[in-house]
Amino acid sequence: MSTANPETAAPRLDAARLRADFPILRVDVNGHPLVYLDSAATSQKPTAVLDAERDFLTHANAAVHRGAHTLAGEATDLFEDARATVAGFVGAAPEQLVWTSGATMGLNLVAYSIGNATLGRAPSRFALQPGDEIVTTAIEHHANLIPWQELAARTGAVLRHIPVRDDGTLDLDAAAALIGERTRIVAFTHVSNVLGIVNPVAALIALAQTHGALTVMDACQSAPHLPLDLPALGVDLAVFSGHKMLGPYGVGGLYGRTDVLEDLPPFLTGGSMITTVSLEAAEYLPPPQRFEAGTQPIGPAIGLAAAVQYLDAVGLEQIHAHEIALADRMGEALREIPGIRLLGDAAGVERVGLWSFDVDGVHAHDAGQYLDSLGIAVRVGHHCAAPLHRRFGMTASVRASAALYNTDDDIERFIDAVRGIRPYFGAGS
Amino acid sequence: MSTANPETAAPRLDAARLRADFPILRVDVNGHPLVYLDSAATSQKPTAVLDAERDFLTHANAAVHRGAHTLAGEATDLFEDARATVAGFVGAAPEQLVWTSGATMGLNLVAYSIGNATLGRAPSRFALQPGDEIVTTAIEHHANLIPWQELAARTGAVLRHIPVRDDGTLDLDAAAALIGERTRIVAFTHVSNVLGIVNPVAALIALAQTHGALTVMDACQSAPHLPLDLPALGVDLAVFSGHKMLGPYGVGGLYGRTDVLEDLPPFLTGGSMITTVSLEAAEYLPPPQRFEAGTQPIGPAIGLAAAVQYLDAVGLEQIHAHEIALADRMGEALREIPGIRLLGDAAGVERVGLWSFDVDGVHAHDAGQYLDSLGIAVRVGHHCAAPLHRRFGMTASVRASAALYNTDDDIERFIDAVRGIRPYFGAGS
Amino acid sequence: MSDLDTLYRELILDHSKHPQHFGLADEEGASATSHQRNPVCGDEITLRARVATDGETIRDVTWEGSGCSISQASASMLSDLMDGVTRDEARTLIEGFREALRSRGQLDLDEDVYGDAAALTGVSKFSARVKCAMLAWVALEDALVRA
Amino acid sequence: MSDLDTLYRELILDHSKHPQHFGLADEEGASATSHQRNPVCGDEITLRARVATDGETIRDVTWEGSGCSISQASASMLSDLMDGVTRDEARTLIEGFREALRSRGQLDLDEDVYGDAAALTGVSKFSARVKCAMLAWVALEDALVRA
Ligand SMILES: Cc1ncc(COP(=O)(O)O)c(C=O)c1O
Ligand SMILES: Cc1ncc(COP(=O)(O)O)c(C=O)c1O
Repeated sequence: MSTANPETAAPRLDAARLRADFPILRVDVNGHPLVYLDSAATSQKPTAVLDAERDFLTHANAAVHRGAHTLAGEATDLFEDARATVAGFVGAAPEQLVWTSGATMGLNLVAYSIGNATLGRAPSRFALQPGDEIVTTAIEHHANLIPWQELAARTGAVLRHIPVRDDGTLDLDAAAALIGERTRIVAFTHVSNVLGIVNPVAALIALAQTHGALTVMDACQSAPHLPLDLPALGVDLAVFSGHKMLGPYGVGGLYGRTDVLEDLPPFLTGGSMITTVSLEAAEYLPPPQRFEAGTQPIGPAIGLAAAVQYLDAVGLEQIHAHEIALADRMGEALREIPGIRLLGDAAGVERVGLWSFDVDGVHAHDAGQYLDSLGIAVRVGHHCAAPLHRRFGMTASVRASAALYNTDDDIERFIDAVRGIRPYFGAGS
Repeated sequence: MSTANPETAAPRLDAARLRADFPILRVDVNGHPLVYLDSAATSQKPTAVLDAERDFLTHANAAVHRGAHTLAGEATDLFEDARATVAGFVGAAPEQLVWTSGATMGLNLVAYSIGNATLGRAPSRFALQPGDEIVTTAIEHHANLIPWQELAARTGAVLRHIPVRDDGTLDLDAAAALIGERTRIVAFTHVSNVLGIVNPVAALIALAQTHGALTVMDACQSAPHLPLDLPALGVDLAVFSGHKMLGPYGVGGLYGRTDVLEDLPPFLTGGSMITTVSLEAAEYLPPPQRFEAGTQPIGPAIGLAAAVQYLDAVGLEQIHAHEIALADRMGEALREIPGIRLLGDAAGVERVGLWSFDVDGVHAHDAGQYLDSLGIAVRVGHHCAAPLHRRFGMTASVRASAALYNTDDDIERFIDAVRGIRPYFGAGS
Repeated sequence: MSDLDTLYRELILDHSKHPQHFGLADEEGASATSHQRNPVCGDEITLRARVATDGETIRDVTWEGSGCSISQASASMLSDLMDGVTRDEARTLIEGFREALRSRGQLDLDEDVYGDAAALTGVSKFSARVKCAMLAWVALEDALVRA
Repeated sequence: MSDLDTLYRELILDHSKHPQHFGLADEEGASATSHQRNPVCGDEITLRARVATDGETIRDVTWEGSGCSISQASASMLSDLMDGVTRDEARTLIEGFREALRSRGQLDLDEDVYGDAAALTGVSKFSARVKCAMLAWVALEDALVRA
């Protein structure tokens, strides 16, 4: 069975060559060369990213947007160039990109900003009324679930969930029934970090737009894996995390349509986001600065720009094709191993290079430990998606997630190792 | 005139030797070796910090607290060791240190958490009633002012300000009159980023404690310059920024007394801060994890630990003594240059190594530009303390701020350059 | 013995497959129950401890729950170990267990003191698994405060 | 000429010491006022533009405010330059000025077109100062929308 996807036509990249750019992939783990299949948790970082940040810190480091001195000017230019580069990576204009510390922060920013609009701090078309509805899905990462629960609790809005079918696909019929006149916000992930399926986000956006609802997309698991053009997609707001897309920790992006960002009140307050301040009150700058209180993650932002340049140089089409090939091979082999149950094994869907699965009779922690003893790094647990696991009758799963630097050989070693799990623990015997 | 200070007895460190650890200090700016006197905006970073982060990223990088694989275990250990190191640097236990993205974030965390307590999301002794009072000071950085303005506006609390005397010292008599039964929060900076004076924080804490008010201290400008023991000081909450204390961008710390952190509800929500999550609601972990939603700035945290180890190895007493000597020399020389007015030139106070000043007849931007043409980096503007500047009848000043790596020679070059400002612009002629 | 085998000793796999004292006893006398959960993986345990009429001696420890072999074996071994010890002894045992497990491979658990549970020594080298092994012990600590 | 001197040309220091069109004219006819502020340093400018009865020709530009020599000189030079030009011409001039200043030293301002204001070319190499030089020009742009 092969995953249906138009992009499979792109030529495959040479992962073995790319690996040379990632020093950590040369380490040995428990006496075996590392097979890193935990990129959905955090990606590894190429030398170009490490160098970009270090070059900045050793040659031009200074606080940005604040000083008149030469270093401050250079730093400001590099920082704003980084914004333009990262914005361009998702098809956006520089002023449509707000720096955040990561996707979790970006989603909280949106939820709290709407909360502030509601609490009358700044009259805005985004203010919620009690009984207004926020719609999310049953497959979200906690970061795209709990902020909405809290917003609903603070404002009296109602939170509803688009259900997921047994095969891991979102139930669009149910979505069409759920999204209606009372819907004010529709928040969904582009790609689930557990199922690896690319969701029908264009359809969700169309549904939301029919009812004038604001759309918020979690692009954490798509940004490093698929070509993205957020303005063309028509989504209102979207977030991603630097550390999952070859970039540093401590930085992420919030994309927003210009008119949407303009009408959202501030969230964090402090320096560099104001026009005037008296002891009694402050007035705020336009976006993106309005949302960037205090010293921004300057070094990490410059590192993230280098990361997306690296991704662009390899080519997102090529990366996607490569990862689909890896996913296809994994899926095919895992289906044949006795006692392995794949999550979200829907036919005919586009996916990224990750699979989560259950090993009959062996707890995920034990399975992961066994793989680790052979140098294979996977993630075990609920992957911050507890409701999704409960929906599929489990509390934890094993997840293998690939990236551009994983080779066919990595996948073969992984598959061989999975074959050994149940025998080691005497399961099914 | 010499600044009164008990610590002046500590032997002076060898700044010329330390400079070798800071690669950026070897760059030339406008044809002159850089004299970096903008450390209050952001400090430069020693090689040890850059190496610590890079070593981590090339040898042990993985998501923490989530994986069972070997790298994830190593990363978690390094990350928690970093927490213990940074907590220890301010005299605290590891579980009293919450990672943040910086001081601005730390102060917003506290203000929003109290807001959430007030809005009934989590019953807490910190809930505010309309008419309750929040007291801050007239000399705060916007980061320790606007979050309280916003909290007051959201909750109906009243914001009051401890005034500053003409010499830059806080008016403690007025503070004693202001802080009373209705006072619920007293927020103040340890050291002003404009005046450089070490505030009488023990007295403020004592006043607040008499009335059972929560104390929140901005330690941004003290953490890299003075020995700190926050539990001994008795403050309830305190914040600092990594990038101002030789560490990376994107990380900071919030210190909290154990009982205080325990009674504060969450602020940001998402992964890794929960015990159980259903589609409808979530339950939260104890501190510090309760306040650490999503992937933390792992690399930057490890870098910050290396930074405080560096500071500790040099010795905070030595650093303080060195910076006092630099400040004394600067103050002495600047007072004698015609047309220079120092801000906060109080006698007999403890201070750090910074001075802000006005140049009669020359705008701060122009003065800063002139200094920059001679390779001297200072900050110009209101330094995110607009109300303070207005209080002293100005909109902008020039600020020179020293750190452990500044030499006597840096200061002499700075002073010589300041002498040239007014002649260049033909001021006073 | 490979590193993996020092973690998954025979004894551990045995206990996890044949858990002792599994199934909660009726609540009678001075008994208290604690529910603990590992937030990362969702593993959970419910443990009940009964204290004898002397108010000091732990009479029986029963539990149920689901989780990895380490957490299951640890609960099983703990229940075996604690039958008949006093509150004070239990506290000391728990403290020593915690210390050894957090020692990152520096401290061993003495077999004479910890019985089968000494086989959990190897866990301390796997910091991600310490929480699994501790789950039942934290539950007992918590229950004893209220029993 | 040192870099500093390319920024602070004589002409700039002259204008900043003897600002032209300083002091707001009375509001009469089709005039509009704009207040702009540089949030970093608190510099501000209030600028008023009056449009002639033809609805197209800018009649006079007056201003007041405080700030660095670049912002003051720029306001002074702008006011000189804009007297008698049409709205369209003004928009084109402002756009060209913005482009040159943001060019990081790549584009020059033509003296034949920009008069004294061409002396501000050097600012484009000092990105932190671009906002200072733009302040009055943004104010005029804003005022013209409403005049
Ligand atoms: C006294 C003071 N408080 C708060 C801040 C804000 O710190 P950050 O911008 O790192 O969040 C600063 C630095 O700008 C400061 O000097
Ligand atoms: C789908 C998804 N959303 C959100 C997040 C949260 O990202 P971060 O932890 O970087 O804030 C993650 C990663 O953990 C994710 O996979």
